[in-house]
Amino acid sequence: GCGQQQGVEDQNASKTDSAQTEESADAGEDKEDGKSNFAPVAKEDLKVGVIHIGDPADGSGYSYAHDQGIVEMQKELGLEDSQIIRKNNIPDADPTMTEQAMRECIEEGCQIIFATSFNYMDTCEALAEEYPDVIFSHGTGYKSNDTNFNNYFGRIYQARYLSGIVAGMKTETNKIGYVAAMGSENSEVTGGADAFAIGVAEVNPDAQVYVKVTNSWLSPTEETNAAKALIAEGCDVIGQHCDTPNPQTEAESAGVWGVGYNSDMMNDAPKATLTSVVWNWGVYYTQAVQKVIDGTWTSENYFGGMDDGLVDITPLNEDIVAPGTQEKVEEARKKIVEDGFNVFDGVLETNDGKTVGEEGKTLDDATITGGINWYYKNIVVK
Amino acid sequence: MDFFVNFFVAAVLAGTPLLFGILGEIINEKAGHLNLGVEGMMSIGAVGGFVVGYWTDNLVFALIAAFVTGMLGALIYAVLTVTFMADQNVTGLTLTIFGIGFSNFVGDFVREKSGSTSLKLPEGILDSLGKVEIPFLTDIPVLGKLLFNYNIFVYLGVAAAILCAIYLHRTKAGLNVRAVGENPAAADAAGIPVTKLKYLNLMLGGGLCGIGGAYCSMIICNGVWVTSCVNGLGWIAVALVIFATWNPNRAILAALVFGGFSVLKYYVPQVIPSSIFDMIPFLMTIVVLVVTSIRFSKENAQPKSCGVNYFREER
Amino acid sequence: MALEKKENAIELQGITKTFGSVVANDHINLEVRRGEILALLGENGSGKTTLMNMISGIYHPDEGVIKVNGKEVTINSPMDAGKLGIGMIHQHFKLVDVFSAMDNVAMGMEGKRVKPKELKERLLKLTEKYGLEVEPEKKIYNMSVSEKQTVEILKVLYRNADILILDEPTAVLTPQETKKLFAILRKMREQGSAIIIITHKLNEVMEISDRVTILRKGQSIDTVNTCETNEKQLTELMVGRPVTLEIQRPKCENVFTRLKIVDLSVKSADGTMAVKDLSLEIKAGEILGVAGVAGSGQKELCESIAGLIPVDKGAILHNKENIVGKSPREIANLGISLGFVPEDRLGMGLVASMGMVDNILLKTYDKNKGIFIDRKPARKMAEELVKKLEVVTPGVDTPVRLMSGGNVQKVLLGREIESNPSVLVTAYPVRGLDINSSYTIYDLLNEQKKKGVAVLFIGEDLDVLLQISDRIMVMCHGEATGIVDAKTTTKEDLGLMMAGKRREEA
Amino acid sequence: MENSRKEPLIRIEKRSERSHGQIIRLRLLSVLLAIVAGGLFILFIGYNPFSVYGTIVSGAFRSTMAFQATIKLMVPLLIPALGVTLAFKMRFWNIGAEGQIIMGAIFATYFALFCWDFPHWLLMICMFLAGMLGGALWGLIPALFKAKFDTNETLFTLMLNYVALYLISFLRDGPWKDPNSSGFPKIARFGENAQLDKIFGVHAGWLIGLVLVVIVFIYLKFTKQGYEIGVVGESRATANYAGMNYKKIVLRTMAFSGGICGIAGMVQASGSDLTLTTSVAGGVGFTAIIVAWLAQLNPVGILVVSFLFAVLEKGSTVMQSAHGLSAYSADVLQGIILFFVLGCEFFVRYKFVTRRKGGHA
Ligand SMILES: Nc1ncnc2c1ncn2[C@@H]1O[C@H](COP(=O)(O)OP(=O)(O)OP(=O)(O)O)[C@@H](O)[C@H]1O
Ligand SMILES: Nc1ncnc2c1ncn2[C@@H]1O[C@H](COP(=O)(O)OP(=O)(O)OP(=O)(O)O)[C@@H](O)[C@H]1O
Ligand SMILES: [Mg+2]
Ligand SMILES: [Mg+2]
Repeated sequence: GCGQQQGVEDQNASKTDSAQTEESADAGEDKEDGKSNFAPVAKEDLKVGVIHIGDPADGSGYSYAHDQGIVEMQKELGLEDSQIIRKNNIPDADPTMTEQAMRECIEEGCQIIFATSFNYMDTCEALAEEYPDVIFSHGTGYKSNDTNFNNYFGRIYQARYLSGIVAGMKTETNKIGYVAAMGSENSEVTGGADAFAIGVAEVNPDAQVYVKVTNSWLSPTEETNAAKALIAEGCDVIGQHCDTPNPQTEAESAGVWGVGYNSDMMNDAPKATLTSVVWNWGVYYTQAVQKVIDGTWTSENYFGGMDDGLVDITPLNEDIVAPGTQEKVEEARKKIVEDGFNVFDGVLETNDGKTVGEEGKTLDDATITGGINWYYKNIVVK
Repeated sequence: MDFFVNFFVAAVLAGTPLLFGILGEIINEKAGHLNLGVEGMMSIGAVGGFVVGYWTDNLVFALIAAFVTGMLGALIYAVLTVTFMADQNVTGLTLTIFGIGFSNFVGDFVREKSGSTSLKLPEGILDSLGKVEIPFLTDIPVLGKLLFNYNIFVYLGVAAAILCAIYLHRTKAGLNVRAVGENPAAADAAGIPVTKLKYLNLMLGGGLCGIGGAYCSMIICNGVWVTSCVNGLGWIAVALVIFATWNPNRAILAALVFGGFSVLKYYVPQVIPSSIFDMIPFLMTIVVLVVTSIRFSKENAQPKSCGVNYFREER
Repeated sequence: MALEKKENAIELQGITKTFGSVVANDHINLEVRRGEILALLGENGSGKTTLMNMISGIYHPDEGVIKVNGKEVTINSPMDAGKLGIGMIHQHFKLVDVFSAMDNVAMGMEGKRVKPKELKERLLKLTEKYGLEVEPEKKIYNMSVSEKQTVEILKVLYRNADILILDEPTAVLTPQETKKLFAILRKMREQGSAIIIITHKLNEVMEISDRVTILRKGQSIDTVNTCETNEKQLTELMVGRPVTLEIQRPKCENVFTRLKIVDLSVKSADGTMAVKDLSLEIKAGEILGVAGVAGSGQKELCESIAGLIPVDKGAILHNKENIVGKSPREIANLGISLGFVPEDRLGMGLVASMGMVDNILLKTYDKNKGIFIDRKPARKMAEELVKKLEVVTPGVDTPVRLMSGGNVQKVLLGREIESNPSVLVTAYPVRGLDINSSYTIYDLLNEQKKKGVAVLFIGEDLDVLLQISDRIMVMCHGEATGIVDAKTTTKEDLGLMMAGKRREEA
Repeated sequence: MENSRKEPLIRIEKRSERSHGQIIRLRLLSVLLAIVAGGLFILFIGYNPFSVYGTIVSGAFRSTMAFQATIKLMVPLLIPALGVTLAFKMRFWNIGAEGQIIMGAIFATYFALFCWDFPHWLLMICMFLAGMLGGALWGLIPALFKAKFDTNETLFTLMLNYVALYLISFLRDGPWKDPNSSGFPKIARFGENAQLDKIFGVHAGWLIGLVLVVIVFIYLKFTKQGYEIGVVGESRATANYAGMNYKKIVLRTMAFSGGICGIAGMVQASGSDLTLTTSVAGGVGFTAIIVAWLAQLNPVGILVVSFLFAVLEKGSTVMQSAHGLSAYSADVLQGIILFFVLGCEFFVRYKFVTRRKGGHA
């Protein structure tokens, strides 16, 4: 189950305000009463470990986005460079390397370790048991324990929904491509595609979203090939949920448009990228590390959204977005942040003629993070 | 029809980096060296071509640089295996480790120096990387799009394959190289400068691999530097040499078939699991390998001295 | 031979070459004139090949001067040698198997590429001129040994080499083929070429050469005119002491049939019938010689007796036990002790990269029980062999690859003899060996005969066969054209039978 | 005319056999030279070689935990290197260790996933034998074709690596997918019962490796089968001549070679990864070949070389966080060091001769 954190104060406030956050009610299990097991740590003595799946220096990608968050946290809290222990290029499919990297962080005295990729999860769980004094904060997974192991993730689908609106407005062929790293059984990817498609449908009921699956989080060749195939099929906007900017650059070289992911891909494809779906991990990292300093860290899970500023889309590429896009986006943003719209609200039709959800309700977080294996009605998978 | 054209075009594009790799390895093997360092040489060429393209904004310079850096990678291999007579398999494996590391290292370094978060080739060179339209030919319906609407690398690749075939089978130098690969002692006794030819051909092969690498960094990644952009294509090229039965002309076919396989899943509905699908080309390669060994064709087989270093005073 | 013989094509002065601690050539002087054939004679390991390899650019001398056509030169590679008009035919063919004869000739040629059609014409013209037989487009892997030899000669002729070196060219040729080769050499001599030929066969030296240079232990001992010398003198010069050139033929005692071969038919590797309906008895205490043109089925006969290749039809009875269809291991397990010295010593009989000890183990390692190998007895035997047969080797663990051919043969034969065989099959046991080593081998074989071993001796030199054998079987195209008594047969008779004329048993 | 041709400035000559001591000294020197060359590289990219090398060494040895990690890195190099050694002794160029490791891991994982309720020791034995079987099967396939059709084994085994790799993805995405992973394609982590026991804080793989060193050493040196491998490797005809069954020996040896690699896969999955993933081999199959070769196919040498490799690898990861040197520079450093060691091997058998002063020009 996923703990959910709501109504957290503005991130700047959390710096001074060490008040405990409220626990959300709908999360499956109840955590302890919220008292921290950890003593405060003097800021100078703090060491933070970060496990990256790739190389943050590798522009624009997933690790880059996470590392930007770490850098932001470091700046906000005024930590020295030497207080951040980075372990780069740790493949998350390799538990041995993962474990070694984490142990090295522990060896170097880290009080908290951020493990940024899904498959680090089981190793985190095991090491959390072995080292009760070290905090393991794991991104994008679903496991946690009562003491020193939590999970953090975000409602990226909210931002994808916005980006869908941008794409739906732009398309001329009414065919929108989407390069997906994983197949339908992967809830994170599929939910994201659905949110994107819902956004598209919102502004352009005639448009369809074509999904191609690469079966790899990061593969330059596969992502290019998938984008190429989509463009060949007539798609003129290419969205993506994968780690290289290749779908965007492919769109640019084919003279079509796209929606980037992870960080602002305008750097890579300025003539094609309409906007990018991005993570601002600094929001979470800053408050988590602050709590470690204050001695208030608890193992509650974090599931931030657009209201926190954890997820967002980058400012629109004014030169190329369709006229009126900005207004539509602002409208939708307001709907999410202020009116409590949660994208997967009410009854949703799937592309195989079934429906999910109930009128007047929204999908619960457990389903969103782990249970979406259907495609929205305007999605075409070939 | 449209579908077929699109698929064919994608297959050609996916096959092109492989084509260079296969050609490079064929030339290497024809000179008697089973070089497992193709992945490394391609990686070195990828970064060499990219960085020079980035600095000079000139495709010709970038191509030359890719060729030259690929050649330099091969030179390391040549010095070790030809002059120092180190084991070919081990040297090739080491070259791969080194080449990938070197490529990523330099890419990082240049990016850091550039001060931006990502490295993108400048406009000028990007334009020249686009499709090259050939007057009249490109305008032929269907055929034009099928055959004459590619980036410069594709034409270069096909030309390179044909030139390699002519070189190996129609020229004096080619005859000598093949002699070296089959039986260096006989070649030596016939007055062929074995060492010189080995160096030259290993480096020529390395240069071709380098161009293949540049394809990865410049075309596949559309001019944005992506770490480890060769990503295993070099290894596949080594395998496809079998498929091409050591014949540069057939390398075109091998690259096309394999390129087609690697993109097919994006063009047809997936009925079998993608992992099984990805496995098929390797199974096919095994079948080709076995069939050629059963047919016992002496000509379409690996050159005999492959893997064995030559020293004149050895018995 | 009307040309003036004064001009030296090659002159070597004080050539020295060492390999580590071994002095292979020690200040050797040698000269070859235009229009003459010089034979180079010496025991195994006396430095002949090394010296020739320096002329042809394979090795580089440590010291000394090489003059070609009177001018001092440095030869760094076979290419340099080629440019100087030097061509060498190496003992082991230097040909590319998958190439045609044409391509083998064309490879490495200087100058512009010759179109295949024109090349073919040129080659055919050349073959006509010298009376050679070769199909320019035939692949080497489809060629017989003598065809390959012809291609080697063609290579040299095509390059207009006027200084020709041949290293043991006749070792693998039949007498007829040798005759043809000599005819070509004479023709070249007439045209003013200088030729150096290495051979261990003294009759050939006498037949073909004008002068003979003798090497001993890396030094040039003497040069004599062929017409002023004889085989005995040459041998003495070579060995350094007087030797008798007589082969003993001890009397046979207690002769009885040990191996009986009935209607044996065997296919060769390429599927043709190599041995046809051959019947034969090999008796204990005698040496049965086998004569025949190379490739008449001798190899297959030996290998089928040894259990190495499948038999098509017929039986091989060892004391009434049929060993057809049994593997070497099974034959040995029957208690039959079969010694086999194959033609290809390093390719079949021995493991080139292993030392004497491990090679001695080759056929017996499986005898003792358990999974472990016991090297102690083998080591002892190796040391004994070194003493008994005067094997020259740095140590019993030195790879046999590094030994000279004669010593390799001693190791092989020694091992087979030490296994106390009841039948000993030897294929060309003295091929490539110098006179001295050859006689050692003959003595060893006679010793076996005296011990009651049935010896099958496949030979090529008819004189030797007539001297050492008790009976001789002649083979032609896989059939036995006759089995004759060696004491009452002549070389001419054998020659006729080798050509296919049948003769009833003596 | 050709008199102007000069002797080359430098040429290669064979040298007389070197003594054992000389060879060892030469190898040490080559390592030293390699370290110096690597140091120049470090200097070139703007770091202090001494402190970087210091970090590498301390990174591998600085604490019990670090040392344990080093040993953990050594195991998957050591065991497959022993495996390929058997094949290499037979001149069977098995570069399929990668695939054989994977198959070993797959077979062992079957028991971990579906027979997890066996008693622990029984389960361990089953997994061990299954791992061996998986690797052996993967080694047997190319051996079969080699023995029957003389199919090139270098390329065959290379292909099988890919097939094995995709087999894992197939199992991961389908039949063996962790039902509790909310759709993420992964195979479940092994239960406690299916995990290899630890000895001195490191999974028992190191002990298995050490035992294998002894076994392989004795096997090659003192057994009949080890002797047969050498003969078969030299020449098929000789093996037949000696009454050996060529096919049987090739198949048997490759079964052992693959089997040992398979053990490495089992050890890696159940001792280190604690699950089955596509990176269970992760390139060690290739590195192991380098290790085996640098150790001259000597099992004891393999132990030493794989340990040094592990030190370098473990140390490099620390170098990254301590000096901010990218992981890639560690690869470059490793490449440079290997190049030098490979090059220096030359001097064991050959020497360079420079043109003599009085050389005739
Ligand atoms: N490549 C080499 N490496 C080391 N030693 C060698 C080499 N070649 C020759 N030798 C040494 O030189 C000596 C002469 O060898 P060489 O081959 O010239 O003899 P040879 O006269 O040709 O003998 P044969 O009559 O048997 O052909 C040998 O005893 C050997 O020790
Ligand atoms: N490459 C080499 N390495 C080491 N020793 C060699 C080499 N080549 C030749 N020799 C040495 O040269 C000597 C003679 O060699 P060579 O091949 O001429 O012998 P051989 O008696 O002529 O054999 P064969 O009669 O079969 O030709 C041997 O003692 C051998 O040790
Ligand atoms: Mg000789
Ligand atoms: Mg000889």
